[in-house]
Amino acid sequence: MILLFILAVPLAAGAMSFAANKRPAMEKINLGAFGLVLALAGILVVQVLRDGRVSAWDGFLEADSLSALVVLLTAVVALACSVYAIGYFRDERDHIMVSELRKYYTLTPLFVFAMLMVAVANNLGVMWVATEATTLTSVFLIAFYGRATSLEAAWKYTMIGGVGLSMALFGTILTYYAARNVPGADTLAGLNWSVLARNAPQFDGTTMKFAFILVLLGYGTKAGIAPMHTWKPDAYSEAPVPAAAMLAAGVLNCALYGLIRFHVLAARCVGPQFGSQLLIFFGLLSIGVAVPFVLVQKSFRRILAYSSIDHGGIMILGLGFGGAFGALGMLLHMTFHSVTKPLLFFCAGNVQQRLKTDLFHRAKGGLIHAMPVTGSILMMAMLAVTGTPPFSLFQSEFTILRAGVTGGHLVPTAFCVGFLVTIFAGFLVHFSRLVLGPVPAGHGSASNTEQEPCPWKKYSLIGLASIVVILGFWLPRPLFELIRNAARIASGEP
Amino acid sequence: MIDRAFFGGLLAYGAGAVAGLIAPRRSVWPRVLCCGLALFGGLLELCASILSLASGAHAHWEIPAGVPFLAYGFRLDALSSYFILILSLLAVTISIYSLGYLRAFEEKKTVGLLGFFYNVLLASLTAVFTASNAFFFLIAWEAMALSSYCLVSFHHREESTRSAGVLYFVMSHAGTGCLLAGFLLLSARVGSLEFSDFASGRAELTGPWQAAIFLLFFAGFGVKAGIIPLHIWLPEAHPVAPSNISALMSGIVIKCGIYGMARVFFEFLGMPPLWAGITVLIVGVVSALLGVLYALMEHDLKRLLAYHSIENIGIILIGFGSAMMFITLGYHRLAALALIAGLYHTMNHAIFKCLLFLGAGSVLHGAHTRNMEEMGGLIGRMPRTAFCFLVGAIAISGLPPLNGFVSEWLTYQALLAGFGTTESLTRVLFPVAGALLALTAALAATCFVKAFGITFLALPRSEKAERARESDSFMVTGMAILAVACVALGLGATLFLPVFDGITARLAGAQVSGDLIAAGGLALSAGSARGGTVSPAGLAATFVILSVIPGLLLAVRRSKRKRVTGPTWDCGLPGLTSENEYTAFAFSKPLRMIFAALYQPRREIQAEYEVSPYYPKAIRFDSEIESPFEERLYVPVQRVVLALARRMRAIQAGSIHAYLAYIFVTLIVLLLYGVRS
Amino acid sequence: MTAIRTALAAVMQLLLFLAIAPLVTGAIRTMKARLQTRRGPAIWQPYRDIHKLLQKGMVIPDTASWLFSVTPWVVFITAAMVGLLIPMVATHAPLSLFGGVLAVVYLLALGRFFLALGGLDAGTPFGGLGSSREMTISAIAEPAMMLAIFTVAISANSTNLSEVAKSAIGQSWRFLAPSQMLAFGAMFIVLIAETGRIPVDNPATHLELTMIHEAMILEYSGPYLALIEWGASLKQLVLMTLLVNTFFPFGLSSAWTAPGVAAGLGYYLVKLFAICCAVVLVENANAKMRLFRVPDLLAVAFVLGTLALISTFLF
Amino acid sequence: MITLMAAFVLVLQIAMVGQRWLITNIRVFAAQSFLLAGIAFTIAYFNHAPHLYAAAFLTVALKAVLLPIVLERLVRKIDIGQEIAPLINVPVSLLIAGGLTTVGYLVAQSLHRPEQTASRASLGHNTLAVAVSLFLIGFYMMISRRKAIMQVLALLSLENGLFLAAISLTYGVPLIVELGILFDLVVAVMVLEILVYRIQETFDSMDVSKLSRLRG
Repeated sequence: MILLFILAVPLAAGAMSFAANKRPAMEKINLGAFGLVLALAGILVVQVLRDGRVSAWDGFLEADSLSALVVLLTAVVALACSVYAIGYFRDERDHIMVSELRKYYTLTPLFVFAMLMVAVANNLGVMWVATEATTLTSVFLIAFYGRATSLEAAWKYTMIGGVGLSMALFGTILTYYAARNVPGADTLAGLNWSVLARNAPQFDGTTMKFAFILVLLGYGTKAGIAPMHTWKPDAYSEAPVPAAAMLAAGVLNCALYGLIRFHVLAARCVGPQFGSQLLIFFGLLSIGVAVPFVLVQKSFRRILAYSSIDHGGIMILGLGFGGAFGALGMLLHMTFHSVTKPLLFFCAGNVQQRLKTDLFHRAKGGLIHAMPVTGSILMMAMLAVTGTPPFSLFQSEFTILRAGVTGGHLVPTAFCVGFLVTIFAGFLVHFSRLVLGPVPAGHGSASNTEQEPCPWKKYSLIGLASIVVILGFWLPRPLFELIRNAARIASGEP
Repeated sequence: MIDRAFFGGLLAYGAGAVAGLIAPRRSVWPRVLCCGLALFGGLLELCASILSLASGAHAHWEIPAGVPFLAYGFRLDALSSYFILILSLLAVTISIYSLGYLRAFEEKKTVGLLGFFYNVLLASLTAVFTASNAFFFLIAWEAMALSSYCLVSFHHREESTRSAGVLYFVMSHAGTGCLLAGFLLLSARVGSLEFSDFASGRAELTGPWQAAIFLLFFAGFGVKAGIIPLHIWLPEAHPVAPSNISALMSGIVIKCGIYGMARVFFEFLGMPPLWAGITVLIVGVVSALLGVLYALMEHDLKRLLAYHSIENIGIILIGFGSAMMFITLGYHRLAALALIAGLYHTMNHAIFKCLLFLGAGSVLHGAHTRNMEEMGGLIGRMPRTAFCFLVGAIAISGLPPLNGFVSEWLTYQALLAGFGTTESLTRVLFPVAGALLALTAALAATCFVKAFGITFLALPRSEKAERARESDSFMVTGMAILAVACVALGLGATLFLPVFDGITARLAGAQVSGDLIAAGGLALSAGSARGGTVSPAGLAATFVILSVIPGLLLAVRRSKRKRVTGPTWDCGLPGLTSENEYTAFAFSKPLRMIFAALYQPRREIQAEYEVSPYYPKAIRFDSEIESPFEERLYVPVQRVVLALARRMRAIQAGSIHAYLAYIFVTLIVLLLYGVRS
Repeated sequence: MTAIRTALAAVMQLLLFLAIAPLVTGAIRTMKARLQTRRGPAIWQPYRDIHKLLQKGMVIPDTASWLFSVTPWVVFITAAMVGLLIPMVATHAPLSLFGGVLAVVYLLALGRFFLALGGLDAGTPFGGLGSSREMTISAIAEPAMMLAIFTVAISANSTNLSEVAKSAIGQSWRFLAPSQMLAFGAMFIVLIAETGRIPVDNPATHLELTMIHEAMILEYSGPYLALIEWGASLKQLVLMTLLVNTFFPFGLSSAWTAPGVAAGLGYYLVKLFAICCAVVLVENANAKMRLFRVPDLLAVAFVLGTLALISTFLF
Repeated sequence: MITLMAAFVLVLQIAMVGQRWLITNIRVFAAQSFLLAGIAFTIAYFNHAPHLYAAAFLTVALKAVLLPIVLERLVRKIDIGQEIAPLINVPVSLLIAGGLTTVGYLVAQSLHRPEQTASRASLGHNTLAVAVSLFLIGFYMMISRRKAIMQVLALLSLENGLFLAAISLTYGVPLIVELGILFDLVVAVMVLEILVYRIQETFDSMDVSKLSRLRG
């Protein structure tokens, strides 16, 4: 029941803001809708914690701890983004007309709906459809500004995404084929994950291997795993900041969610070994690919994209390491990343809106004097996202690396540590140059004060920042319980 | 009791941090509250450490962290308490000093921020020294690095400061990476993150694992300690920080590396291989020698002091290295002696280096320059500062009867005894190390004759120095306490030694303070009274007694003698001016010539003259020495990495066809892989 | 009881040192002059100088600080203290409990430290020049000295000079061992360098470009100068004593008894005379080196020291 | 019978690779989709899988009729040159297509399960090979084609491969999923059409290799 509500609310919101024709109305609708979604997600989490799984329509929609976690994270990200979006677009009042805004405020709820659908759909086919839907709903968010570059980004996003998803579909079909011997396979429930997971051991091994390969590439494309990552920097730097944040923190989770589901099936069918080595390889590759681009990066929007490629890599590395800590570390990482990355995007957005550029060398530095709040939070978020203690991402990375060493994957772990240090160096060099320094010539000591006209941006900033700081020292018990149960599912425990 | 004091101290630091954030800007409150609370916290920590050292009790506390299986654990054993003792001593004095020093910062609104990070740094240092599991240790370690980074880049308006800060933080983070890897290996071997389990599980640590772990930790802690060749950040980062922070960093932050080495090498590593000890010893000698040689070439007072930190870390490592070798060779009492030498020097260096940096700070505060060539004659203008600095200079030069002498003496004794521990040729290592240590000490004395003489003596070389004023009583008090500590730790060495029993018992498996104290506490002995004794107190007493003789000599017919002050002989020139004075640069000239092979000095002289080259109108003289590690090691590596990175950018050239091709190829390859398997 | 004996011994040895020190300086000067077929000053000249200087008033440079006045005290007293740490006429140095050979080295270093500061304090270029050179040379002389000392200390396995002397006496003719000879060579070079003798420094010169020790004390006059001069000769004597009594510990009386001391004193003076002769010969045989040749000489000393060390267990 | 049709489908796909004219390409695609529908009908008939009829019908309606019309309209609206001008010239492309077909057969080989009854096996095996080949060749065409619209077409033919796989291997995934997939497909094409149109008017060209401003 709750699941239906969760899905219905954003749909309705989308419809309403399509009908609405005033900016404040649309803002209110979105804000209210996402607030409601978050509340419902909270309830869902409570129910899941209480009795394991919640399902509707005889198992067509089903939410276990893993889905609940993803739903929760999506809801948080969506709310934060909608809060920020208000401020963001109000500051662009002068060159954005209401019709375009309607496009944004209509597509965003649909986008969120698709993401939630991915999480709660039990049928792998439906999950695929929902994933495709996330692409389709977000294309026009990326092409929002209608610049040549944003069209380019959108095109690449659609093409690469389309190919990736067709691979994912192929994988799904093969999975179905691999499961054909299972009694009752050719009914609708035949593609239900809960059913498949139960019978996975009887699947046809070879087919499952191919299926996993294709799915890995397919959902990996959505998650932006190297070498399928190429659409990310373009999309993230062209989309409006809130949308970009949602792509980085929302879609990533959904794609990885899909990957986890199939990994469990493959692991139960052909043993974890096969999947693990692929995951480790691609995870390491993604982290490694991020390194050079972070080191010599010109734009502080694109560098965020590479950071999320890097984090996607870390997560599937954790999934690949497996063991007691691997999946747990991965999901912890997913949680912490989902609150940290949007914060970074928001700061970058403020800076870009103020300086009218996203290039490091154009921004003369000394940001801390011009915009103290954003500047300091940006520095903090930068440190947090590079996994610097005492911020929470360090805990998850530590867990993942520990899983690697305990699993005997010494070489990958060593490489991972090396890459992470280098990435940190790149980030520190770039952002310290951006934030610190003398007062730039542009704004003297006279205007040496915070100039962020719209308070909403500050709300989202400070709210998320405080969450990040708190998570660094204290993780609420129930949340950890949820994550641990989710990790049990992800690590394939029956 | 102990825990109350301990956590009370931590809370005080925390309160200080908060106060720094919320106290009204541009008022006295941030300064007073931050420094006051830090002072209070320091006092509490001092009590805690003294209590636990006295009782020998091992206190242990756990606080559940964010993720349940990663806990914040504190453990206060002998070693931790010893370092807490050092830390809190410095915290107290520096806080007193800062009360005066930060007054100059008050018109800037950022003094609160400084106070915030200062308190955070103190708290995280406390945590580093007391962390009881790898996870919390890393957290505290990086928090320490982070806060010190923020403090280093406090004057971030200067480009030099920013780059120094970044260099520091990047290298420190790389070090942390090594530590992370090392701890992960340990935990994989032992199956836990608890230090206690590391210590108990050290037996099965052998072969390549042990080697890898040793190297990782040596690199990781070495970066922080500033051993050569991982030192390049140190002379950049320490000078640019506000002086009270420089004092804290050179005094105790780099000691975190030493603490870590003591912890890991002697407690977790089991029986270290002989080459490990040799490595540490050699690195120590090299660091000591090169550190002091580069210090000699510096004319920036704070950079000079920073290089001396490298030197003293080297001396400490000489002690540690030989201790490791002794453990391997099975001489536990000798190991204890060497370990004591190293640890004692750790404390002494913390104290006199802090004293010297505070002195430099008050010179900077008075004369507004760090360049020694612009100073001079300050002894008349800031006599108290000068006196304290002199004490520090004597102590760091290892001259009797101050504390530096005691620890160096112990080091010599350990090295001498080491000669008998093995038959192989490695035995030569010990005396040669001793000889080079002697060279180091002598060069250090030279360097501080320069530092003190040029800075404080003779005529002021600039009107900045002319207008210098003595610092206020807070700053002087801070320095005075440390000066007293230098003397006390020198004269009262025998009273202090028993402190080490708890540590050496755990780390080296022997308690030797009994043997080290001879003649009823009057003298210090090297293991046995035969082996040689020294008594700083006795020497000091003798000095006082003997001063009767010159007293008498000067007393005879004093009435007839007149004592006039006249102008210094100026070679017949019209009056002696500061141009005539010997400069710091000239002072170190002979050594620059002698060690030219090392310095590779480059000089250029441009003379402008009208009639004949023998009567130049103006002469420009430039000279610079090479800094080999930057130019030969780090810069090339960085260049290569960045070049590679730029080449890699071709991957993302913007062509969608290429992007699709990547996926396509991957797909084909994986499909074939699937076919094969 | 023993304390009183020790105190007496200390006083006695101190007086002996104070008494003999100028004599040695004088003797060396005279012998040198004779070798150069000059009449030279009388052997008592140093005493007269000191007495005269003590009578005179003194001029303190107006640029100088209190350090300027402290320096002579420190120089004199450290030298005197060192005298109490090394065996002179008896194997047991009165204050050997207070420090061994390391203490000797570092006390001399303390004196040098202050002397160099005193040289800088006046603010004259010569002072700085002197301090810089003095510190440099002594610094690079240090390792050779240490190696030599270690050689001795290792074979006696003690850094306590009384112990060293005892063990040396125990095994007479030990000084013929190669290690001892090499170490002696090293020590002798160091002695030359430390006491500022030709070829390293020329105590007789006052030519700006070649001065080292003299340059530092250029501004001193009157009683302070007397203290410094006396201190310098004390230091020289002390170093010589160290040399002779560690390497050739003949006739050191095993206890502080009147006959023993008398005999010891006799032996001591003979040995002292020998070493003075050696110094004189060296001074006459060589010309003063350029400053930047000195390191080569000390490098030789260092090599000798190392060889000595290695030969302790190779032979 | 089915194998034969599948073979034809493959031939058509390779023809698309060799084909230079845009409109023709669209028509070839229509034909291919039609054949697929035929296959679907046959399977439905022989194996009594009723819900496949619906799938087949939908295929005809959408892929064989609707999409080609939409695309042709688009081509007419922005009257671009008919020439395709691929990045890689035709002979090489054909060779590559051949290679990809072999890859397809390799994959099908390793999926081949002897223990199943002959008809299903042969059907599964061969048609699967064709399906994989279709997929790969379609993918390859996306890489080798310059024009945005051709990439769309290639994507669609790639989807055809999927459809073939779906029906031949598993007699169609559950109908509702099928519906969802097709629906998605249509939406995708609409979206792409809009994009293509806007690209055309922004860059006044459809050469996507000109879309290369975002680098690094």
